[in-house]
Amino acid sequence: MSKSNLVSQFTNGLWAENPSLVMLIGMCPTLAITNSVANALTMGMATMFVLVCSNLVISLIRSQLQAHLRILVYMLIVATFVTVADYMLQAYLFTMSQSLGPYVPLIIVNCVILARAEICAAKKGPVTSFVDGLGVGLGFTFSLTLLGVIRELFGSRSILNYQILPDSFEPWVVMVLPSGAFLTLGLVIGLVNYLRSRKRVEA
Amino acid sequence: MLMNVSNILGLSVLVGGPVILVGLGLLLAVGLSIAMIKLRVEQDPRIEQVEAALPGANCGGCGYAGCAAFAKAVVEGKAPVTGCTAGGEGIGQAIAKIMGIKFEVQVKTRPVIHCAAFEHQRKGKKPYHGVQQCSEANLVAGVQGCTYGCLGFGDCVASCKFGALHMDRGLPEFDYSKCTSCGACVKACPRGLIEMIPFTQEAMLVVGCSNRDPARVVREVCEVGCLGCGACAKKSDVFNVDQNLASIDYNKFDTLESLRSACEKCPAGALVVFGREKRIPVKDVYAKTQSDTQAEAQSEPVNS
Amino acid sequence: MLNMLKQIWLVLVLSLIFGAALAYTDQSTKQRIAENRQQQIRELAQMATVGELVRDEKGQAQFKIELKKLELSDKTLVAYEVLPIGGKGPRVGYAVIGEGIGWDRLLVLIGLSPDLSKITGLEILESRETPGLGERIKGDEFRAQYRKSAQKPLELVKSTPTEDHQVMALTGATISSEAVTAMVNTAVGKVRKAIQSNNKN
Amino acid sequence: MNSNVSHDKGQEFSDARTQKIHENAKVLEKIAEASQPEWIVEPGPHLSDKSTTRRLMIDVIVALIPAMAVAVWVFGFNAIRLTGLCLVSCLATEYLFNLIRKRPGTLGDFSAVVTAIILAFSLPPTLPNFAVILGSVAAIAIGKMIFGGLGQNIFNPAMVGRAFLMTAFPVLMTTWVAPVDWKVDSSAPAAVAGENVDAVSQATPLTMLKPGSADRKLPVLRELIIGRTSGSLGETSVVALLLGAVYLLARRTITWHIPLGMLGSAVIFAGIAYMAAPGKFVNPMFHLGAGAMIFGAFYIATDLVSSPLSRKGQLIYGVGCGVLTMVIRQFGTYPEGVMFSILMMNGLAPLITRYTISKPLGGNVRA
Repeated sequence: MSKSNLVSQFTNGLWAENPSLVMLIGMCPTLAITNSVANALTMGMATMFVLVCSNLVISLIRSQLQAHLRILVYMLIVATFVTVADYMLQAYLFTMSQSLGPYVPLIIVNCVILARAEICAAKKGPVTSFVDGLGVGLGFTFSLTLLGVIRELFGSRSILNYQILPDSFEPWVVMVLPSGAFLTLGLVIGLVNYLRSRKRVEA
Repeated sequence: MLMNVSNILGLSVLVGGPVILVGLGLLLAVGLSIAMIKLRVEQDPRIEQVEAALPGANCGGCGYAGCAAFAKAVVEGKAPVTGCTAGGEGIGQAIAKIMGIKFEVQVKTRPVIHCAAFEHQRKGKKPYHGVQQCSEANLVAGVQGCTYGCLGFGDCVASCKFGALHMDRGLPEFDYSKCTSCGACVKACPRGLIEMIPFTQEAMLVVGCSNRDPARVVREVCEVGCLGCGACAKKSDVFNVDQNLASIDYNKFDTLESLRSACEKCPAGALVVFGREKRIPVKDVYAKTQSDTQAEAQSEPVNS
Repeated sequence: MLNMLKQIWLVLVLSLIFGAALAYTDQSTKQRIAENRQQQIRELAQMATVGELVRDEKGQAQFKIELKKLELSDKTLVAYEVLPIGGKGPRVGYAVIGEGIGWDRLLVLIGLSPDLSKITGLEILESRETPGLGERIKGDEFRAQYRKSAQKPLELVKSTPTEDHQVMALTGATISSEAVTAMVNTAVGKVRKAIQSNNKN
Repeated sequence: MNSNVSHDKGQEFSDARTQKIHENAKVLEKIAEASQPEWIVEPGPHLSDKSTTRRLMIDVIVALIPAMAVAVWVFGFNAIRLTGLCLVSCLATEYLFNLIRKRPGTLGDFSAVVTAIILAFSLPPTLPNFAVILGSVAAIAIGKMIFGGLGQNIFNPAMVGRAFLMTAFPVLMTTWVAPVDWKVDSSAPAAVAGENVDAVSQATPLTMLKPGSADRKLPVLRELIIGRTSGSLGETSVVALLLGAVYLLARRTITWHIPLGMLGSAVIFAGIAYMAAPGKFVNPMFHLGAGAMIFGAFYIATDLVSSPLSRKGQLIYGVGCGVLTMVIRQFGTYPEGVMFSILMMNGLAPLITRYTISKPLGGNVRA
C-alpha cells in the first residue's frame, strides 16, 4: 500500500466519508450527547479507540473469518473494546462517564464501527485498516465536537465549561435539548453539503 | 454483567470471565453453523463474485435496482456482461471472465442531441412564466416556434448524476469524459431529442435537428434547422431523408472525411459533430481540416 | 463435528482471549470504580450534612466526615451514618440515598440531622431531566427549600408556601419537583423506621 | 431575430431549390415579426381572478388592525415595540436569504409582514428585544426560507418562530403582565417611555385554570370579549379578532371550514368535560374566549400554505386543531395548546389533503 493511498484513506474518513455529516451513520451519539463539548470529545475519543482497535484486530484475523460467523466475531471484538473503554472511563474519568450515561456501552451497536469493519477491515490490510479507523474516528470526533461547540456555546454560553459569552446573553435552552440537536445537525449538514457542492463545481 | 454471572457460579472473575465467554461463543457459533447448514439457500457463487467486481455505486444505469440485482441478473443470463455502463470496459471484461464468456469489444454508445439551435438561433420565443422545466414547458403551446427542438430548461442536465451535462447558450453540452452512458438524459428529454449512438469514431456526425415540418415552416422557427432538402443524401448513402428530415445510418458510417462533400452541401447547418468532449458545427470541423490540408499541401506539393 | 470445530475455532480462541482481557480489566479497575462512587457519595454527604466542601488546588475534596454504611433490615434502602473524620466524636448526621423516577431515573442524597428530626440538605446524585426545565432541580434555591423539619411529610405546592412543611414547585417542572419531594418523603420515612427498629434491637 | 445573418448565409447557397426556400422563409419571417404581439406563455389553468398572494396578505393585515388597536390599548408601548421589531427583523431575514440564495426578492408579496404580525401577536408583551429578533429570524429562516420560501413550508412560519422561543426561553415566554392601567399610568413615565420596570406580572386566564395557581380570580366572560386581560399581545380581545374575521370571510380570504371545525370541536370537547365534572373543568365558553383560541382559529390555522387544500380536509384539520388544543389545555402541563396543536396538524395537513382531494370527473375512484 503506497503512502498516498494511506493518506487518502485517512482523509477520506475526515471529510469525504465523514460518518455523521456525510454518511449520516452513528446518529444516536451525534444527537444525544453533543450538548457539551466535553461530552462530545470524550464520546468521540472513546469511539475512535474502539474503532481503531477493532479495525486492527479484524484486519489481522480477516483471512480466518467464516462468512456466517463474521458478525459474531465482530460483535465479540467490538463489545470487548467497548467494555474496556467503559471501565477505563469509570475508573479514571468518573464524572464524565456519569454524564455520558448509557451512551458509552451503546458504542457496541454504533453502526460506524460495524460499517468500517465490513467496508474496510475485513478487506484490507492491518496498516490500511488502522489508518482508516484513525481517519473515520477523527472525523467522527470532529463532527461531534463541532456540534458540541455550537450547542454548548448557545445553550450554556460556555465552551468546555469555560464561560465565553457574557452573563447578559440569555442561554437558548433549546440548544441543549434534543430538538436543538436536530436543528444544529440539520444546519451543519446543510453547510457541509454547500461546501461539497461548491468544491464539486470548482473541480 | 459478565462478572455478576461468574459470581453466581461461584468462580473468581479471572477464571469465570473467560469460561463464560467461551461457553457463549461455543453456543452461538455452533448455533450459527447449524443454521447455516440447515437453512442454507443454494446460491450461485458467481453472483457474489460478480457483485464484488462491480463498482457498487448502485446508480441504476443498468436498469436494475442496484449492483446486487444486476449481478444476479448477469449470472441468470438476463443481463449482458457489458450491462454495467458506469464501470466501463474493464468491468465488462472482469465479469465475462467470471462468467467464462469471451468478451467482445463493444462500441461505447453515447448520447447526442438532435437539435443544434442555440438560444439565439431559435425563432418565435415568447416570455414563459410557468415552471422552469422542459417537461412543464413542453405541455404549453408557444414557448418557442419550433415544436420539435430543445427547450433549453435543462431537464437532461438535472437528470445526470455524473455531472456530465451542462447548459451552453440554451443547449446541453455533453462531457463524455464524465458520461457513463446510463441513458438518464435520454429518458429526461420530454421531446425525445437525445439518442444514444454508437461512437465508432472519436468524433461522430449527427443531424442536429428533429423538425419534420416542411422547409418553409422550419425556416420560420429556426436558423439552423434541417430543411429536408436532400442535398446530403444525393452525395452519400449514409444519409437518408424521410419526412423532411435527414438522418444518418450509423451502420454505414465510416469516417468524417468520407462525408465531407455531403456535409458541404448542407444549406442549413443542421449537421454537427460530436467529438470527445465538445459539439462542433460541421463547418468549423471541415474548415479546420481544410486549412490543415492546405498547409500540408504547401509543404508537400508532390502529393497534391 | 470436526468440520464444525474447524470453523468455529476462531470464535472460541477469541472468546478465551477477550474473556481473559475483560476479566483482567474488571479486576484492575473494580476497586477504583467503587472508590470513585464512594468518593462521590462522600462528597455529597458532606455537602448535605456539614453544608460545605473545600477543595484543594488539585480539585481533591478536603473531607471533614467519614461514612459508615448502616446495616438495615430493609435491603432496598442505602443509608450511611455520617461521623466526623477519624470516627471520633458525636455523630454528624445521616445520609440517605433516595431513588425515584422523574422523567428518567433520579437519585438523590438526603442529609439528616443526628436525631433524624431535620433535613440538613438535599443533593442530586444522578439525574437526566430536561435541561432548562427539570434539570433546575439541581439549582441551589430549589434544594435549599428542603432544609427544614422532617417531622411532617413535605407537601409540594405551586404558589408561595404558607406553612412550614410546604415546598414550592418549579414552574414548568412540576413532574421533576414532585418526584424529588416524593423521594425525600419515602426515603426519610423508611430510614427513620429502619433506624428506630435497629436501635430497639 | 437577426435577419441579416440569414441573408448573408443566402449568398452561399448554390442549389436553386434551397435558394427559393430560403427566400420564401425570409418573407414569412418578416410577416411573423410584424404581426407578433408581446405574448406571455404560461401553463394552464388560466383562471382570471384578481386574487394574488399580495392581495390575500394585505387582507389579513387589514383584518388584524382592530386587534392591533386593542393590543396598544391593553399593553401600551410594548405592543408597538414587539410588532415593529418583528416586522423589521422578519423582512430583513427574508431579504438576506433571497440575497444569499440569489433569488428575486419576495418582500413584495407581504407574506413576511403577515408572519411578523402574527408572531408578534402571539408573544408575551414583555419579551426582551433579543428574543423577539431571534424568534423572527427563526420564523422566517427555519420556518419558511429553508424549505424554499413561501408555498414550500410545511409548518406555519410564525408558529415555528414561537415554538423556537418557547423551547429556547421557557421562562421568558411564560411571564405575563397585567394590562396597562391608563387611568393611573397616563401620567406615569413607564407607559410612555416603554420601560417594563413597572409592569405588573399577572397570570393569563388560562394559567389561572391550572391547579395550584396563586391567584385564581377568573375573569368574567365580558372581560374576555373586550380583551383587557393578561396574555399574548394580540390574542386577548375576542371582539376585535372577530371583527377582522368577518372581514376575511366576507373577502373570501379564508373559508369557514377551519374556524368552524376548530371552535366547534373545542366547544363540544370542553362542553362534555364540563358536563361530566363541572367542578374540575370550566365553562366551554371560557375556553373559547381565553387564550389564542379565536386568534388561532381565524388567523393562524387558516394559513393557506400549511393547511389542507380540500374543503373536507380543512374541516378535519380544524377539528384536529380544536381537539388537540383542548387535550393540551385540560390534561397537559402547558396552559395553552393552540400553538402545538396547529403545528401538529400542519404536519398532518399533506396527508389529509391526499386522502380528501376531490376526484376528477370521470376519474378513477380510488380509496
